Amino acid sequence: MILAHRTVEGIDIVALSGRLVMADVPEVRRRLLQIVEQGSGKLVLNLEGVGFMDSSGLSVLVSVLKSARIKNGEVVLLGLTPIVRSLIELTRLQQIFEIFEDETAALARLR
Amino acid sequence: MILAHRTVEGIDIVALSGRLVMADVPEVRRRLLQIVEQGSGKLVLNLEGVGFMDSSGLSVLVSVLKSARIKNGEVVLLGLTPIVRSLIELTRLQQIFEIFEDETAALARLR
Amino acid sequence: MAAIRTLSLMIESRADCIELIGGAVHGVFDLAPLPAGDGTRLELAVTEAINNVVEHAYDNQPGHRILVECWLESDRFSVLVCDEGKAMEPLILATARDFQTPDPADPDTWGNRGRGLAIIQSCVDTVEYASDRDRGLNTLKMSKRLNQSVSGQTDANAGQAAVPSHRPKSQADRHPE
Amino acid sequence: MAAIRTLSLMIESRADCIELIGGAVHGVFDLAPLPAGDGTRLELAVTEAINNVVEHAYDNQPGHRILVECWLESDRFSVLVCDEGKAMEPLILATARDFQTPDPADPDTWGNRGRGLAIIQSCVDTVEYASDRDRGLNTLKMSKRLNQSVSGQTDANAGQAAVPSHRPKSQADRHPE
Ligand SMILES: Nc1ncnc2c1ncn2[C@@H]1O[C@H](COP(=O)(O)OP(=O)(O)O)[C@@H](O)[C@H]1O
Ligand SMILES: Nc1ncnc2c1ncn2[C@@H]1O[C@H](COP(=O)(O)OP(=O)(O)O)[C@@H](O)[C@H]1O
Repeated sequence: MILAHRTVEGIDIVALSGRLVMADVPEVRRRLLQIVEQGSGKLVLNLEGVGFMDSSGLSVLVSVLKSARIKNGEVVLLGLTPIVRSLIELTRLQQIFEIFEDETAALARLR
Repeated sequence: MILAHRTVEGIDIVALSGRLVMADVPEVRRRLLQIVEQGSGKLVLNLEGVGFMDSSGLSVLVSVLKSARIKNGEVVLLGLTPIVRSLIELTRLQQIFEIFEDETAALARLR
Repeated sequence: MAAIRTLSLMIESRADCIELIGGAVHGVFDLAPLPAGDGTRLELAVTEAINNVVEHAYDNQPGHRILVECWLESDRFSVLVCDEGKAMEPLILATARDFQTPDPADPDTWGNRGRGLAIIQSCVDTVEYASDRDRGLNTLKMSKRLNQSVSGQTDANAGQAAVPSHRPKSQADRHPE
Repeated sequence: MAAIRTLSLMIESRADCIELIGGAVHGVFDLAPLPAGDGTRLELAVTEAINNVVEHAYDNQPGHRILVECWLESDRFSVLVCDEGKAMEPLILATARDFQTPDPADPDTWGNRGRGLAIIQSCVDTVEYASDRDRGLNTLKMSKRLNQSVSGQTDANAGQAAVPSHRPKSQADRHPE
């Protein structure tokens, strides 16, 4: 799992790539929570490069959203691959996450 | 392993597709030898659809060539995938098989 | 009438080993010319099943065995995940599809858990669980129908002996029930 | 410093089961983002090794076990193919690369055999063979260097217990030596 972080106008953008499975969860959760804590709480998670994810990966997304909301922030998802999209739809997490295809639209939502 | 056979001006054209491994060898060898025996002995083997082959598959190619030569025929290969090409080059079988990219050229060689 | 083909796999109960089984099962599934997404969904089901074994049956303790069997038939692909740990409560599997829809207004409903079994059920056609208390062996069996054949194509291997088994013997000391 | 990860696999000695191991090893290899062709070449090496076990160690008899272990380290992928059958003669492996170049004019040089070990050697970086006569176990070990890491990324599983082994016990009755 590779994690690339940049900031645009106070909004954190993190691109994950590789596989997000149980073995990766402690490290990825820790790093994302740290970014939310140290930043504005506004986060775009780019999942375009995530070729495989399981339910433990979903739990990371939910934790990060909870911690962002606590500081009145927001987390939006960008670029779901087919397996990640079906995971999210099956578990109905599109109810709590806004999903974008395009970074500009995702950033506009958080501005 | 799927085997599709047609005849053009007395030349047999057989397209193999799938995997050609030890478990498939008895059946594929039997059917190809039968085609050589019943036909002119001129055979184009189209391997474009062969995604995987091992050395037992190579031994089928050699058997078929031998039996074609006995009746003054010829076997040429068409459309090698990367793994089949590296198998043939490693075992230097390009010394005994002519290899074509294009069916028209392969047929012209046998006419 | 091709015989059933069996592949047995084993890993240690460690989170970082789980994907070895997922990758292997995906690779076996890919031998057949089936839609690419299907292999990933089977990998997901198997991954969730093994996550559960590591977390719940073995309480995240390394050093235990996780055994997996793949059974390939002409019209069906089955995967059995076996553990020698704590058994799953009866009824959990039967009620797994009824998980809570998250309410955007109420973070308490977003939950971090309880999705694994529902995901498994959505990725395969049948899911069964059995616990053999005498042998101390629990087995989750997942099965997926195939549209095309993945069985061997020749008759060269008809009439085989039974497949040798490496299922574990009962290890009562590892089985708290 | 990730621990080594081990996947153990087993099939029966049947030609139609060989590809299950090849597909599984390919699938494990594909977990890492490496060039696609590499997985196919590793699958080829493993397939040739198991073809040899089925044909030579077990004389095409079903009902015997073929055990395979994949060892994943950060910079290396190793595959061990183990059998309990007839051992390979010493020196065969050492001379395997010297196979005959076919002469177009002489069909007797075209050969149908003797290519498997040379193919294995060209697909992996190291090949070793060992025969443990006391245990009746022969092992061909193939190893491929990796350019990128395929090991686990977190430290969550550091300090594991030893990987449990399901290597067969010696079965002298199956071992004619
Ligand atoms: N293999 C297993 N062994 C024992 N208990 C299990 C197993 N799988 C699931 N369970 C039980 O079923 C519950 C629901 O599992 P699941 O739907 O996968 O969600 P989660 O693992 O996130 O709790 C678990 O919390 C656990 O109590
Ligand atoms: N696993 C094995 N067990 C016993 N003998 C073997 C094994 N692998 C290879 N051999 C011996 O080495 C020879 C060369 O093997 P190989 O290069 O694979 O070609 P082939 O299998 O076509 O003969 C075989 O003919 C056999 O005598």
